[in-house]
Amino acid sequence: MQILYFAWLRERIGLAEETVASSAETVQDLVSELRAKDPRYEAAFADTSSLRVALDQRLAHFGDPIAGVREVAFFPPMTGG
Amino acid sequence: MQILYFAWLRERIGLAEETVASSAETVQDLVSELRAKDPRYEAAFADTSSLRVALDQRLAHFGDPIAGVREVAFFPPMTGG
Amino acid sequence: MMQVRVQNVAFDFAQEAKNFASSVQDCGALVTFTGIVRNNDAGDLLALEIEHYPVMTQSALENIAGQAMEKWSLVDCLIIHRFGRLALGEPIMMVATAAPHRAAAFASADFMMDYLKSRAPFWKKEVTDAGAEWVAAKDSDEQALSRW
Amino acid sequence: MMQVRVQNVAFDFAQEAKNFASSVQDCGALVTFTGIVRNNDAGDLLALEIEHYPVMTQSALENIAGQAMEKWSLVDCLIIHRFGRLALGEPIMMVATAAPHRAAAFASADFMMDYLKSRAPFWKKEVTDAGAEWVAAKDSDEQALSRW
Repeated sequence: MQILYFAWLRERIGLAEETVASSAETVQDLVSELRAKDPRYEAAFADTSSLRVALDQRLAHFGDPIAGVREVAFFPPMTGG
Repeated sequence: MQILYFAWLRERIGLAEETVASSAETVQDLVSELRAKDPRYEAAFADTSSLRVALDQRLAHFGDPIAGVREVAFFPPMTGG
Repeated sequence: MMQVRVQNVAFDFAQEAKNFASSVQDCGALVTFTGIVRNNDAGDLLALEIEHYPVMTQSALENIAGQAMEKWSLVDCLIIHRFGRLALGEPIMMVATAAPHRAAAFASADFMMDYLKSRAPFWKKEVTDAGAEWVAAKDSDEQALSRW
Repeated sequence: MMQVRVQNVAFDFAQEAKNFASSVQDCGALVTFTGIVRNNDAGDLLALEIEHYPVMTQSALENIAGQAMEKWSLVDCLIIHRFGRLALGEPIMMVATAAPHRAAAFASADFMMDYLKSRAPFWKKEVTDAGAEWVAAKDSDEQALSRW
Protein backbone atom coordinates (compact mmCIF):
# COMPACT_ATOMS: atom_id res chain seq x y z
CA MET A 1 0.00 0.00 0.00
CA GLN A 2 1.31 3.42 -1.00
CA ILE A 3 1.12 6.15 1.64
CA LEU A 4 1.44 9.86 0.79
CA TYR A 5 1.99 12.84 3.08
CA PHE A 6 1.43 16.49 2.19
CA ALA A 7 2.23 19.97 3.55
CA TRP A 8 3.33 20.15 7.20
CA LEU A 9 2.60 16.44 7.69
CA ARG A 10 5.14 15.64 4.98
CA GLU A 11 7.65 17.96 6.62
CA ARG A 12 7.17 16.55 10.12
CA ILE A 13 7.45 12.97 8.99
CA GLY A 14 10.28 13.89 6.66
CA LEU A 15 8.88 11.83 3.82
CA ALA A 16 6.51 12.48 0.90
CA GLU A 17 5.72 8.87 0.10
CA GLU A 18 6.38 5.36 1.30
CA THR A 19 5.24 1.81 0.68
CA VAL A 20 3.81 0.06 3.72
CA ALA A 21 2.71 -3.52 4.24
CA SER A 22 -0.28 -3.32 6.55
CA SER A 23 -3.06 -5.56 7.73
CA ALA A 24 -5.06 -2.60 9.10
CA GLU A 25 -8.81 -2.81 8.54
CA THR A 26 -9.58 0.91 8.81
CA VAL A 27 -7.74 4.17 8.30
CA GLN A 28 -7.66 4.57 12.08
CA ASP A 29 -5.97 1.17 12.45
CA LEU A 30 -3.39 2.21 9.87
CA VAL A 31 -2.75 5.43 11.80
CA SER A 32 -2.13 3.36 14.96
CA GLU A 33 0.39 1.20 13.11
CA LEU A 34 2.17 4.28 11.76
CA ARG A 35 2.29 5.98 15.17
CA ALA A 36 4.01 2.91 16.60
CA LYS A 37 6.80 3.15 13.99
CA ASP A 38 8.63 6.19 15.21
CA PRO A 39 8.27 9.31 17.45
CA ARG A 40 8.01 11.54 14.39
CA TYR A 41 4.92 9.62 13.25
CA GLU A 42 3.57 9.58 16.78
CA ALA A 43 3.85 13.41 16.98
CA ALA A 44 2.56 14.01 13.47
CA PHE A 45 -0.54 11.84 14.00
CA ALA A 46 -1.16 12.93 17.62
CA ASP A 47 -4.39 14.72 16.71
CA THR A 48 -6.18 13.20 13.74
CA SER A 49 -9.03 15.71 14.09
CA SER A 50 -6.66 18.22 12.48
CA LEU A 51 -5.90 15.86 9.59
CA ARG A 52 -7.70 14.70 6.47
CA VAL A 53 -7.41 11.45 4.56
CA ALA A 54 -8.02 10.41 0.96
CA LEU A 55 -8.35 6.79 -0.20
CA ASP A 56 -7.38 6.30 -3.82
CA GLN A 57 -7.68 10.06 -4.38
CA ARG A 58 -11.11 10.46 -2.79
CA LEU A 59 -11.72 12.22 0.52
CA ALA A 60 -12.62 9.67 3.20
CA HIS A 61 -13.11 9.30 6.96
CA PHE A 62 -10.74 7.82 9.53
CA GLY A 63 -13.29 5.11 10.31
CA ASP A 64 -13.48 3.95 6.69
CA PRO A 65 -12.25 0.44 5.73
CA ILE A 66 -9.12 0.26 3.59
CA ALA A 67 -9.46 -3.21 2.12
CA GLY A 68 -8.46 -3.04 -1.54
CA VAL A 69 -7.17 0.52 -1.29
CA ARG A 70 -3.92 1.14 -3.15
CA GLU A 71 -3.12 4.71 -2.17
CA VAL A 72 -3.75 6.40 1.19
CA ALA A 73 -2.95 10.11 1.47
CA PHE A 74 -2.78 12.05 4.74
CA PHE A 75 -2.73 15.83 4.88
CA PRO A 76 -3.83 18.93 6.85
CA PRO A 77 -7.11 20.70 6.05
CA MET A 78 -6.88 22.12 2.54
CA THR A 79 -6.22 25.80 1.87
CA GLY A 80 -6.76 26.27 -1.85
CA GLY A 81 -8.59 29.04 -3.61
CA MET B 1 -41.75 72.94 -13.75
CA GLN B 2 -40.18 70.51 -16.21
CA ILE B 3 -41.86 67.12 -16.57
CA LEU B 4 -40.14 64.12 -18.18
CA TYR B 5 -41.60 60.81 -19.36
CA PHE B 6 -39.66 57.65 -20.13
CA ALA B 7 -40.17 54.26 -21.82
CA TRP B 8 -43.79 53.22 -22.42
CA LEU B 9 -45.08 56.21 -20.49
CA ARG B 10 -43.32 58.51 -22.97
CA GLU B 11 -44.80 56.54 -25.87
CA ARG B 12 -48.36 56.57 -24.50
CA ILE B 13 -48.31 60.27 -23.75
CA GLY B 14 -46.51 60.96 -27.03
CA LEU B 15 -44.09 63.33 -25.39
CA ALA B 16 -40.67 63.07 -23.76
CA GLU B 17 -40.70 66.38 -21.96
CA GLU B 18 -42.94 69.37 -21.29
CA THR B 19 -43.06 72.47 -19.15
CA VAL B 20 -46.08 72.71 -16.84
CA ALA B 21 -47.29 75.48 -14.60
CA SER B 22 -48.70 73.77 -11.56
CA SER B 23 -49.80 74.65 -8.08
CA ALA B 24 -49.85 71.01 -6.96
CA GLU B 25 -48.55 70.36 -3.46
CA THR B 26 -47.60 66.69 -3.90
CA VAL B 27 -46.67 64.38 -6.76
CA GLN B 28 -50.13 62.83 -6.47
CA ASP B 29 -51.76 66.26 -6.91
CA LEU B 30 -49.65 66.83 -10.01
CA VAL B 31 -50.73 63.45 -11.39
CA SER B 32 -54.38 64.48 -10.89
CA GLU B 33 -53.78 67.71 -12.81
CA LEU B 34 -52.08 65.83 -15.63
CA ARG B 35 -54.86 63.22 -15.86
CA ALA B 36 -57.41 66.02 -16.29
CA LYS B 37 -55.52 67.39 -19.32
CA ASP B 38 -56.24 64.70 -21.86
CA PRO B 39 -57.43 61.07 -22.23
CA ARG B 40 -53.88 59.96 -23.12
CA TYR B 41 -52.64 61.23 -19.75
CA GLU B 42 -55.65 59.77 -18.00
CA ALA B 43 -54.89 56.32 -19.47
CA ALA B 44 -51.15 56.57 -18.91
CA PHE B 45 -51.53 57.51 -15.24
CA ALA B 46 -54.49 55.20 -14.55
CA ASP B 47 -52.44 52.98 -12.22
CA THR B 48 -49.66 54.85 -10.44
CA SER B 49 -48.68 51.72 -8.53
CA SER B 50 -47.05 50.58 -11.78
CA LEU B 51 -45.13 53.84 -12.09
CA ARG B 52 -42.11 55.42 -10.44
CA VAL B 53 -41.26 59.07 -9.92
CA ALA B 54 -38.04 61.02 -9.47
CA LEU B 55 -37.85 64.61 -8.14
CA ASP B 56 -34.80 66.50 -9.35
CA GLN B 57 -33.22 63.17 -10.36
CA ARG B 58 -33.82 61.38 -7.07
CA LEU B 59 -36.31 58.55 -6.63
CA ALA B 60 -39.30 59.74 -4.62
CA HIS B 61 -42.83 58.72 -3.55
CA PHE B 62 -46.15 59.86 -4.96
CA GLY B 63 -47.06 61.40 -1.60
CA ASP B 64 -43.93 63.57 -1.51
CA PRO B 65 -44.25 67.40 -1.66
CA ILE B 66 -42.99 69.11 -4.82
CA ALA B 67 -42.45 72.65 -3.55
CA GLY B 68 -39.22 73.96 -5.04
CA VAL B 69 -38.79 70.96 -7.35
CA ARG B 70 -37.61 71.88 -10.84
CA GLU B 71 -37.75 68.53 -12.63
CA VAL B 72 -40.30 65.73 -12.14
CA ALA B 73 -39.72 62.48 -14.06
CA PHE B 74 -42.31 59.72 -14.42
CA PHE B 75 -41.42 56.24 -15.66
CA PRO B 76 -42.22 52.53 -15.38
CA PRO B 77 -40.24 50.30 -12.97
CA MET B 78 -36.63 50.20 -14.10
CA THR B 79 -35.16 47.27 -15.99
CA GLY B 80 -31.42 47.90 -16.12
CA GLY B 81 -28.62 45.45 -15.54
CA MET C 1 -11.04 54.88 -7.31
CA MET C 2 -14.65 53.92 -7.98
CA GLN C 3 -15.38 54.32 -11.66
CA VAL C 4 -18.86 54.65 -13.14
CA ARG C 5 -19.37 54.94 -16.90
CA VAL C 6 -22.61 55.24 -18.85
CA GLN C 7 -22.00 54.95 -22.55
CA ASN C 8 -23.49 54.24 -25.94
CA VAL C 9 -20.42 52.58 -27.44
CA ALA C 10 -19.61 48.90 -27.00
CA PHE C 11 -16.95 47.84 -24.51
CA ASP C 12 -14.68 44.84 -24.14
CA PHE C 13 -15.43 43.44 -20.69
CA ALA C 14 -12.16 41.47 -20.54
CA GLN C 15 -10.08 44.54 -21.37
CA GLU C 16 -12.01 46.52 -18.78
CA ALA C 17 -11.43 43.77 -16.20
CA LYS C 18 -7.72 43.83 -17.00
CA ASN C 19 -7.51 47.62 -16.62
CA PHE C 20 -9.46 47.46 -13.39
CA ALA C 21 -7.23 44.72 -11.95
CA SER C 22 -4.03 46.56 -12.87
CA SER C 23 -5.24 49.70 -11.10
CA VAL C 24 -5.85 48.07 -7.70
CA GLN C 25 -3.34 47.42 -4.95
CA ASP C 26 -3.52 44.99 -2.06
CA CYS C 27 -6.48 43.12 -3.46
CA GLY C 28 -6.87 39.39 -2.79
CA ALA C 29 -10.21 38.86 -4.52
CA LEU C 30 -11.64 40.22 -7.73
CA VAL C 31 -15.17 39.57 -9.00
CA THR C 32 -16.65 40.61 -12.33
CA PHE C 33 -20.23 40.31 -13.50
CA THR C 34 -21.10 40.90 -17.14
CA GLY C 35 -24.64 41.06 -18.51
CA ILE C 36 -24.95 40.01 -22.14
CA VAL C 37 -27.76 40.48 -24.69
CA ARG C 38 -29.41 37.07 -24.85
CA ASN C 39 -32.04 35.79 -27.24
CA ASN C 40 -35.64 35.75 -26.03
CA ASP C 41 -37.60 32.50 -25.55
CA ALA C 42 -39.06 32.71 -29.06
CA GLY C 43 -35.55 33.06 -30.47
CA ASP C 44 -36.40 36.01 -32.72
CA LEU C 45 -34.64 38.87 -30.96
CA LEU C 46 -33.03 41.33 -33.38
CA ALA C 47 -31.70 43.85 -30.88
CA LEU C 48 -32.14 45.36 -27.46
CA GLU C 49 -32.82 49.08 -27.12
CA ILE C 50 -31.96 50.69 -23.82
CA GLU C 51 -33.42 54.04 -22.87
CA HIS C 52 -32.12 55.94 -19.86
CA TYR C 53 -32.50 59.20 -17.97
CA PRO C 54 -29.14 60.82 -18.67
CA VAL C 55 -29.00 63.44 -15.92
CA MET C 56 -29.99 60.89 -13.27
CA THR C 57 -28.18 57.73 -14.42
CA GLN C 58 -24.64 58.70 -13.51
CA SER C 59 -25.53 59.85 -10.01
CA ALA C 60 -27.76 56.80 -9.36
CA LEU C 61 -24.90 54.47 -10.30
CA GLU C 62 -22.36 56.48 -8.28
CA ASN C 63 -24.69 56.21 -5.31
CA ILE C 64 -24.87 52.40 -5.68
CA ALA C 65 -21.10 52.09 -6.12
CA GLY C 66 -20.49 54.37 -3.14
CA GLN C 67 -22.76 52.28 -0.93
CA ALA C 68 -20.91 49.11 -1.96
CA MET C 69 -17.49 50.70 -1.31
CA GLU C 70 -18.51 51.67 2.20
CA LYS C 71 -20.58 48.64 3.19
CA TRP C 72 -17.83 46.14 2.24
CA SER C 73 -14.71 48.34 2.62
CA LEU C 74 -13.82 47.61 -0.99
CA VAL C 75 -10.43 48.38 -2.45
CA ASP C 76 -12.22 49.56 -5.60
CA CYS C 77 -15.27 48.99 -7.79
CA LEU C 78 -16.40 49.66 -11.33
CA ILE C 79 -19.75 49.96 -13.10
CA ILE C 80 -20.15 50.28 -16.88
CA HIS C 81 -23.64 50.41 -18.40
CA ARG C 82 -24.57 50.93 -22.02
CA PHE C 83 -27.62 52.59 -23.56
CA GLY C 84 -28.93 52.74 -27.13
CA ARG C 85 -29.22 49.82 -29.55
CA LEU C 86 -27.37 46.61 -28.68
CA ALA C 87 -26.95 43.49 -30.82
CA LEU C 88 -27.32 39.89 -29.66
CA GLY C 89 -24.25 38.74 -27.74
CA GLU C 90 -23.01 42.24 -26.86
CA PRO C 91 -22.22 43.13 -23.26
CA ILE C 92 -24.96 45.34 -21.75
CA MET C 93 -23.14 46.22 -18.57
CA MET C 94 -20.56 45.02 -16.11
CA VAL C 95 -19.60 45.48 -12.51
CA ALA C 96 -16.23 44.65 -10.98
CA THR C 97 -15.25 44.60 -7.32
CA ALA C 98 -11.87 44.29 -5.61
CA ALA C 99 -11.55 43.39 -1.93
CA PRO C 100 -9.04 41.82 0.43
CA HIS C 101 -11.19 38.67 0.76
CA ARG C 102 -13.67 36.77 -1.39
CA ALA C 103 -16.85 37.16 0.66
CA ALA C 104 -16.80 40.96 0.31
CA ALA C 105 -15.98 40.83 -3.40
CA PHE C 106 -18.88 38.45 -4.12
CA ALA C 107 -21.48 40.10 -1.90
CA SER C 108 -20.75 43.63 -3.11
CA ALA C 109 -20.98 42.64 -6.79
CA ASP C 110 -24.26 40.84 -6.09
CA PHE C 111 -25.56 43.89 -4.18
CA MET C 112 -24.64 46.29 -6.98
CA MET C 113 -26.44 44.12 -9.53
CA ASP C 114 -29.59 43.98 -7.42
CA TYR C 115 -29.67 47.75 -6.94
CA LEU C 116 -28.75 48.49 -10.50
CA LYS C 117 -31.67 46.33 -11.74
CA SER C 118 -34.31 48.19 -9.76
CA ARG C 119 -32.88 51.59 -8.85
CA ALA C 120 -30.95 52.83 -11.89
CA PRO C 121 -33.07 54.59 -14.55
CA PHE C 122 -32.70 52.20 -17.50
CA TRP C 123 -35.51 50.63 -19.52
CA LYS C 124 -35.04 47.76 -21.95
CA LYS C 125 -37.00 47.18 -25.13
CA GLU C 126 -36.81 43.96 -27.14
CA VAL C 127 -36.87 44.44 -30.89
CA THR C 128 -38.12 41.49 -32.96
CA ASP C 129 -39.57 41.03 -36.46
CA ALA C 130 -43.00 41.25 -34.85
CA GLY C 131 -42.27 44.69 -33.41
CA ALA C 132 -40.76 46.11 -30.25
CA GLU C 133 -41.83 45.46 -26.68
CA TRP C 134 -40.78 46.93 -23.34
CA VAL C 135 -39.32 44.40 -20.94
CA ALA C 136 -41.48 44.15 -17.81
CA ALA C 137 -39.81 44.52 -14.43
CA LYS C 138 -39.88 41.36 -12.35
CA ASP C 139 -41.31 41.30 -8.84
CA SER C 140 -38.36 39.09 -7.91
CA ASP C 141 -35.95 41.90 -8.77
CA GLU C 142 -37.69 44.27 -6.37
CA GLN C 143 -37.83 41.57 -3.69
CA ALA C 144 -34.12 40.86 -4.09
CA LEU C 145 -33.37 44.25 -2.50
CA SER C 146 -34.67 43.03 0.86
CA ARG C 147 -31.59 40.79 1.09
CA TRP C 148 -29.33 43.77 1.84
CA MET D 1 -17.71 22.59 -22.09
CA MET D 2 -16.51 22.68 -18.48
CA GLN D 3 -12.79 23.30 -18.40
CA VAL D 4 -10.54 22.54 -15.44
CA ARG D 5 -6.84 23.36 -15.54
CA VAL D 6 -4.19 22.85 -12.85
CA GLN D 7 -0.94 24.48 -13.82
CA ASN D 8 2.37 25.83 -12.63
CA VAL D 9 2.64 28.64 -15.17
CA ALA D 10 1.08 32.05 -14.67
CA PHE D 11 -2.15 32.92 -16.50
CA ASP D 12 -3.80 36.14 -17.61
CA PHE D 13 -7.25 36.10 -15.99
CA ALA D 14 -8.64 38.72 -18.40
CA GLN D 15 -7.49 36.77 -21.45
CA GLU D 16 -8.97 33.59 -19.94
CA ALA D 17 -12.25 35.41 -19.26
CA LYS D 18 -12.31 36.61 -22.88
CA ASN D 19 -11.70 33.11 -24.25
CA PHE D 20 -14.34 31.68 -21.94
CA ALA D 21 -16.91 34.30 -22.96
CA SER D 22 -16.27 33.79 -26.66
CA SER D 23 -16.81 30.04 -26.32
CA VAL D 24 -20.29 30.26 -24.78
CA GLN D 25 -23.60 30.62 -26.56
CA ASP D 26 -26.92 31.85 -25.23
CA CYS D 27 -25.46 33.22 -22.04
CA GLY D 28 -26.99 36.27 -20.38
CA ALA D 29 -24.77 36.40 -17.30
CA LEU D 30 -21.08 35.82 -16.82
CA VAL D 31 -19.28 35.88 -13.48
CA THR D 32 -15.55 35.62 -12.85
CA PHE D 33 -13.74 35.30 -9.55
CA THR D 34 -9.97 35.72 -9.39
CA GLY D 35 -7.86 35.07 -6.30
CA ILE D 36 -4.66 37.12 -6.15
CA VAL D 37 -1.53 36.75 -3.99
CA ARG D 38 -1.93 39.46 -1.39
CA ASN D 39 0.55 40.69 1.19
CA ASN D 40 0.21 39.38 4.75
CA ASP D 41 -0.68 41.63 7.68
CA ALA D 42 2.98 42.18 8.54
CA GLY D 43 3.62 43.29 4.95
CA ASP D 44 6.71 41.10 4.49
CA LEU D 45 5.43 38.39 2.13
CA LEU D 46 8.00 37.37 -0.47
CA ALA D 47 6.05 34.64 -2.20
CA LEU D 48 3.35 32.04 -1.83
CA GLU D 49 4.16 28.38 -2.36
CA ILE D 50 1.31 26.08 -3.26
CA GLU D 51 1.64 22.33 -2.86
CA HIS D 52 -0.97 20.01 -4.30
CA TYR D 53 -1.78 16.31 -4.74
CA PRO D 54 -1.44 15.99 -8.52
CA VAL D 55 -3.35 12.77 -9.13
CA MET D 56 -6.28 13.94 -7.03
CA THR D 57 -6.45 17.67 -7.84
CA GLN D 58 -7.80 17.46 -11.37
CA SER D 59 -10.58 15.03 -10.44
CA ALA D 60 -11.52 16.98 -7.29
CA LEU D 61 -11.91 20.17 -9.34
CA GLU D 62 -13.82 18.38 -12.09
CA ASN D 63 -16.16 17.04 -9.46
CA ILE D 64 -16.79 20.56 -8.08
CA ALA D 65 -17.31 22.00 -11.59
CA GLY D 66 -19.63 19.13 -12.51
CA GLN D 67 -21.76 19.71 -9.42
CA ALA D 68 -22.04 23.42 -10.26
CA MET D 69 -22.98 22.67 -13.89
CA GLU D 70 -25.79 20.38 -12.78
CA LYS D 71 -27.08 22.27 -9.74
CA TRP D 72 -27.48 25.58 -11.64
CA SER D 73 -27.92 24.29 -15.22
CA LEU D 74 -24.93 26.36 -16.29
CA VAL D 75 -24.11 27.04 -19.90
CA ASP D 76 -20.45 26.51 -19.02
CA CYS D 77 -17.87 26.93 -16.28
CA LEU D 78 -14.12 27.15 -15.88
CA ILE D 79 -11.63 26.56 -13.08
CA ILE D 80 -7.91 27.37 -13.30
CA HIS D 81 -5.68 26.81 -10.26
CA ARG D 82 -1.93 27.27 -10.02
CA PHE D 83 0.62 25.43 -7.91
CA GLY D 84 4.31 26.11 -7.18
CA ARG D 85 5.84 29.45 -6.29
CA LEU D 86 3.77 32.60 -6.87
CA ALA D 87 4.84 36.22 -6.52
CA LEU D 88 2.88 39.02 -4.86
CA GLY D 89 0.07 40.26 -7.12
CA GLU D 90 -0.09 37.15 -9.30
CA PRO D 91 -3.40 35.38 -9.84
CA ILE D 92 -3.61 32.15 -7.80
CA MET D 93 -6.75 30.81 -9.37
CA MET D 94 -9.95 31.79 -11.12
CA VAL D 95 -13.43 30.46 -11.69
CA ALA D 96 -15.83 31.63 -14.38
CA THR D 97 -19.50 30.75 -14.80
CA ALA D 98 -21.93 31.39 -17.65
CA ALA D 99 -25.69 31.10 -17.18
CA PRO D 100 -28.87 32.46 -18.71
CA HIS D 101 -29.54 34.62 -15.64
CA ARG D 102 -27.49 36.37 -12.98
CA ALA D 103 -28.60 34.51 -9.85
CA ALA D 104 -27.28 31.18 -11.18
CA ALA D 105 -24.01 32.72 -12.39
CA PHE D 106 -23.32 34.33 -9.00
CA ALA D 107 -24.39 31.43 -6.81
CA SER D 108 -22.48 28.80 -8.78
CA ALA D 109 -19.24 30.84 -8.73
CA ASP D 110 -19.64 31.37 -4.98
CA PHE D 111 -20.33 27.63 -4.50
CA MET D 112 -17.27 26.59 -6.52
CA MET D 113 -15.06 28.90 -4.46
CA ASP D 114 -16.37 27.52 -1.17
CA TYR D 115 -15.79 23.92 -2.27
CA LEU D 116 -12.45 24.64 -3.82
CA LYS D 117 -11.22 26.22 -0.56
CA SER D 118 -11.99 23.18 1.57
CA ARG D 119 -12.24 20.19 -0.75
CA ALA D 120 -9.51 20.54 -3.36
CA PRO D 121 -6.07 19.24 -2.28
CA PHE D 122 -4.03 22.46 -2.24
CA TRP D 123 -1.92 23.77 0.64
CA LYS D 124 -0.52 27.29 0.81
CA LYS D 125 2.73 28.32 2.45
CA GLU D 126 3.70 31.94 3.04
CA VAL D 127 7.37 32.71 2.44
CA THR D 128 8.78 35.73 4.30
CA ASP D 129 12.27 36.89 5.34
CA ALA D 130 11.60 35.25 8.70
CA GLY D 131 11.01 31.85 7.10
CA ALA D 132 8.09 29.94 5.63
CA GLU D 133 4.81 29.08 7.31
CA TRP D 134 1.85 26.96 6.29
CA VAL D 135 -1.43 28.86 6.05
CA ALA D 136 -3.94 27.49 8.55
CA ALA D 137 -7.38 26.50 7.31
CA LYS D 138 -10.16 28.69 8.68
CA ASP D 139 -13.15 27.23 10.50
CA SER D 140 -15.27 29.74 8.58
CA ASP D 141 -14.24 28.12 5.29
CA GLU D 142 -15.47 24.72 6.46
CA GLN D 143 -18.68 26.25 7.82
CA ALA D 144 -19.31 28.04 4.52
CA LEU D 145 -20.07 24.67 2.92
CA SER D 146 -23.25 24.34 4.96
CA ARG D 147 -24.75 27.12 2.82
CA TRP D 148 -25.15 24.78 -0.16
